[in-house]
Amino acid sequence: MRRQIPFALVFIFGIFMVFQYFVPHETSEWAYEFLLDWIIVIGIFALALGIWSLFKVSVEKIKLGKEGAKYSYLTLVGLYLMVAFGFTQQTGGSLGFGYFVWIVLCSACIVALMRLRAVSDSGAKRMWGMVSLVTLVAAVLVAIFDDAWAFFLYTPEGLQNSMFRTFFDYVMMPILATMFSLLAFYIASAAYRAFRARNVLASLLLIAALLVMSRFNPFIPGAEYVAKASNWLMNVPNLAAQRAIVIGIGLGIVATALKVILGIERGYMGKG
Amino acid sequence: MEFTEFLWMTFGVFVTLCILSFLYKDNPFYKLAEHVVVGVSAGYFVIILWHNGLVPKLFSRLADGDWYYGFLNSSHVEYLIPAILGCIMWTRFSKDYAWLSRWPMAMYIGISAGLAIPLEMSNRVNKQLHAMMAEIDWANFVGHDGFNLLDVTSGLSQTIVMIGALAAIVYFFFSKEHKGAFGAIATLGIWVLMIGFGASFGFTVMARISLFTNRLQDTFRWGNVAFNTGNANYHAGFIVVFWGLILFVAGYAVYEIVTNLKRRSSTT
Amino acid sequence: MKHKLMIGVLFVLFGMSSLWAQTEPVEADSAVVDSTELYPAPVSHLRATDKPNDHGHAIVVEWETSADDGGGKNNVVLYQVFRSMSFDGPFDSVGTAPAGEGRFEDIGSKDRSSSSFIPDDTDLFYQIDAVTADPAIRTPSDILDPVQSSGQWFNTGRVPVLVAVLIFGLLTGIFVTSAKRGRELYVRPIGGIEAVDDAIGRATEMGRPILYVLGLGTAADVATIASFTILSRVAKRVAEYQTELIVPTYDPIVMSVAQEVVKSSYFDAGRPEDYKEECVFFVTQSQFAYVAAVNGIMLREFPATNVYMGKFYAESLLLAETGSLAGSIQISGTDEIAQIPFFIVACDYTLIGEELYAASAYLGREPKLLGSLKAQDWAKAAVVVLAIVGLVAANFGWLEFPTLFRVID
Amino acid sequence: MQTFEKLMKLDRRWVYLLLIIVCVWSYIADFTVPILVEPEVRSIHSFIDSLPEGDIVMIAIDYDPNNLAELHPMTYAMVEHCWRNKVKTIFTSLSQNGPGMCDQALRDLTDSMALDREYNGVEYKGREIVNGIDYCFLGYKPYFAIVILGMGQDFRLPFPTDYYGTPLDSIPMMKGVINYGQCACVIDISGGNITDAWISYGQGRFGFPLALGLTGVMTAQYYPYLGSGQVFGIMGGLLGAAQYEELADNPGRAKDGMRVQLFAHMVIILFIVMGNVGYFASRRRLKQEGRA
Repeated sequence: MRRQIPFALVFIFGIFMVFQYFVPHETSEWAYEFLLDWIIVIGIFALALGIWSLFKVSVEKIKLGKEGAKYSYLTLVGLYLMVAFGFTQQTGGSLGFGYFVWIVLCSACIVALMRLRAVSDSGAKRMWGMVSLVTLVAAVLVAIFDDAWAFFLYTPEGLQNSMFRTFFDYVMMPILATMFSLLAFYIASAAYRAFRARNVLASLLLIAALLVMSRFNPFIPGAEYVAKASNWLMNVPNLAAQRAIVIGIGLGIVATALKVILGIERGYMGKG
Repeated sequence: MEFTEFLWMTFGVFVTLCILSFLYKDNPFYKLAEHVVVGVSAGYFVIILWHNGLVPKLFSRLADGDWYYGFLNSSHVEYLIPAILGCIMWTRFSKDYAWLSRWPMAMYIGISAGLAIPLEMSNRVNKQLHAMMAEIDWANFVGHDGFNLLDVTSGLSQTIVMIGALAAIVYFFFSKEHKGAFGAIATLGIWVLMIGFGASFGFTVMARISLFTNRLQDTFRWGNVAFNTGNANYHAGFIVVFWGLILFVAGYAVYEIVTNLKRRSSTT
Repeated sequence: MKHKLMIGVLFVLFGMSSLWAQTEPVEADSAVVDSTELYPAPVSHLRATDKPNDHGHAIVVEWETSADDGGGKNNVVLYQVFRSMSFDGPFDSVGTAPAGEGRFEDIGSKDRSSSSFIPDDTDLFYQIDAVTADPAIRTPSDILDPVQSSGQWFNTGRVPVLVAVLIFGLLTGIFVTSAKRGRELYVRPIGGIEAVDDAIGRATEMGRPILYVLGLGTAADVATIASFTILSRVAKRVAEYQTELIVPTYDPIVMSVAQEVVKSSYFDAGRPEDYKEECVFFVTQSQFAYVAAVNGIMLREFPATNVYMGKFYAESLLLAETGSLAGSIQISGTDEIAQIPFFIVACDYTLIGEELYAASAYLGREPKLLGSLKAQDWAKAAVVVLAIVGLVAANFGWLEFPTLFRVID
Repeated sequence: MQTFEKLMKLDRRWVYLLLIIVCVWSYIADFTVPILVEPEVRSIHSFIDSLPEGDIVMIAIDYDPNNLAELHPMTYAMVEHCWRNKVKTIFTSLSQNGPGMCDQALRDLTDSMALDREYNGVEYKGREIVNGIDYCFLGYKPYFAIVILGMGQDFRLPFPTDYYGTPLDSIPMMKGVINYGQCACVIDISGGNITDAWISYGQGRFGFPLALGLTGVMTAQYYPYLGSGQVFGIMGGLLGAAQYEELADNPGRAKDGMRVQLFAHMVIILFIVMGNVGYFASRRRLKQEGRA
């Protein structure tokens, strides 16, 4: 029974959504929007599970003394900082000393909590328990008595918090943009490693790529025709390939979704 | 530019170098940047999803009512359902009731699978099929201005697109052996696919190189700030921080190389 | 959201009024001109109907353009459409159409509190002005008979989709039942899928883990759902071989489902005690931070095999190159067309597009799943045949045939 | 023979190192690379080059800051080319953030026009560019399709005053300039769907010569209009901008960017060729050994 109910739910909701597509009436549209909101809300609620998993895995790493385990503290403190900034904003005066103390106390509390779960002997457990409790109480007291800033849970004031923006602009963005820019190098090394004329298929891949890559290279003889030819490759064989793949994928998606709704494929719920 | 802002900017350049050092090998600096960004970005998305997702989709819809003895007097009472389903997801924290969390997950998957069927059939199959039933430009079959094989819009090119696409579809047949005439068409299909992939790869290189150029730009801008004594807010600290970072990075590089050489000489 | 809409509407209205407010009448040099000569002819054959295939709250107004639009005095610049709830007005401007066009869709909001709300099942009156370069010089049309908007219960523009879905569902049903009855089905070998078993064996021999990446899709993407089914097969083998499995995820729902999948697979393999929940974990919802973490895992845990199945974007090459640096065997599959070339170049085996969706049937080898592959093939055959027939029809002037397949949104 | 195998199995870090060096060097170094010019860009350049002094070109700046990197260089090169040839320009902006882009370009360009320069071997004396005599900036109005149609009747209809609030009738260069009829051509530089409106409502209805400047990804889908003669030239992305800079002998940001691109691409091609040379050489050796 426990195993059957989920499949029944998949069937009911799936069939409903299929036929909803063909009904433009307001009622059907309302149901559509409502169900999409479900998905969003369930997804956000599940975020708590994700954060808990992140915490547990970090603690596990520390417990096992894995390589680079110490860095896990940074992850959790970074997470806390961003959330704290995103929910607070200064209300008067400046974000001064009290805010700073509160941030440090809370960070210390998180580190202590991680230690608490990672250590195994009872003496150390007691000690870290005490540390986390003391820092927590102190942080709460600071939060209550410092009126230079306040929490904003239901209004997005926190998004304007200067520290939130600074962390976004100078910590998150440079790292993410650089991570993205590593592609400039990886595309080069992948091309070097894999573009070998081993067989017909590999040669076709190689020649097409080389031709397109030299489309604006003035040092190549017949450069004008190379440019024209690469333009042709992009607009003719590439278009044909895309069209075929799109149709195939479309049928694949419909088939998979159909199998899921009809209960033919149950691997996604672990009945493979 | 304020000194604190310059410090933050320097930190940005520092983490840029941290990530780039991954090209050489995994190292403590990369680990530092990696762990920081995982935490910070996770926190960032918690905030974004809260303020832009949960608040408008749920809280503000329920906020127009009050609770009377367990009865919510709101114009959107039905939004309690997703909230309850979301809470059911949290049964995963417990071992005994975790099975309950399969219900919202099943609804999630049912809704998305049901949504996909007609939508993908329409967008990927029906519309592409209709696009393939186009009239071929017979008047300009071999090119618009005389014979030109590389003319993208000539009738010949349109025909090649058509034949290539059909051959590539044939390649994807699963339940028929690729033999004989069928096999020949399938081979043509995989050739078209490979040429298309090669062209697409070659075309992307440019965009990827400019990603790196953009990072260079940011880094050089930072260097310019440090040396620009003409700047009204110029601070002597700028140059100290600049050389500090350069020395720090250079020092680590030398240390790495020396230990590497030592290790190599000890193993041989 | 409501506010945004309101602001948008206000903005549009404001923009429109400013467009015309600044247009002061051009002073004619010759002092006395008979102004009646300047006025354009009104539009004719005005008709309004409920917009078909919609949720209501919308009217289509059509007319024949003024005689002075593209001919005659040729001074019409645009048509302004007015709507009122009663014959006597007041009439509100609801939009404009450029000269040369004889059709306007008055699409209102379904939100009662919005300023652009159009009520259903209520009489609406329309009037069209032919407007010249000088907005003061315009000729209104007669007021049109009342028209009502309403919502429909079936979208006729989507009939081709319905037919396609029903036929495809029928095909699937037929082939699945015939496969269940035990009809043997041939499937051609796909390299990437056959490599999965070897790769798990290799990991066991080397005593190194298997990394399974579900991609950046959410559980709402069918590619991710297909990836779950592949994961269930992989996890079952992994449990049998007693190898370690690492599944870093990008989305918490994907994480929860993947945990269920892996747990049940261990259960099915008869080794529930070996399952550790930590093997499926959440990283972050930021694309490149996720990549940074997964790349770190690759160079620290040295997985013997990396499997990438699902939705991948620009990170595909970052993952695959680092994986090859770590010396792992790599198997990938995605339906993101732009990323397939990178996987082909950097991975040992790649499932191209549709093959990703076929993979679970191949791995499971269950007859009913193979039956659905057969249905997919028949659908593809139909596409090929219809495309050829349609092409011939289009080139020989039988244009009704291609329109049978047109989807009107 | 050993060397060939080394060519094949080079540590990828050498690829990275060489690529970094080449990118940084070509980014810092100040030199120009030859640019291959395609006919669809050359036709735009020669059209403007052939215009007599005092003719008017209309340039539509229809892009937002997110397409600035690709499209700004086109504007700079083309406008400067016009002004050096004493061709007057009318600017419009039909995308919401376009006026900011246009304003910035105008300020930079009037500065650079004040200096003496030599382009294609011809000396151009620096001169002051005067708003209202050399150019006129009409500004932004919403509903681009209707604005394009309106301008076909009279510029004063959608734009009674210019961007700065001066009535069009009191602007010297607009004397006798009623609509597209008095413009030699229209050039639309755009990163979005406004291009379609220029083609169908503008060119289609009023028949003026139209040329397009587009982002790299958009370019392919507009080639059919080149074939059908609806547009007389297309500049695509950074590549197209660099070609115009090359033709106008006015190296700017696009050519700087292309310098990095060209050398980075050449490094990658070099490594691919190296790998294949190594591969074939070692395969031949294996075959020979097998025979022996």
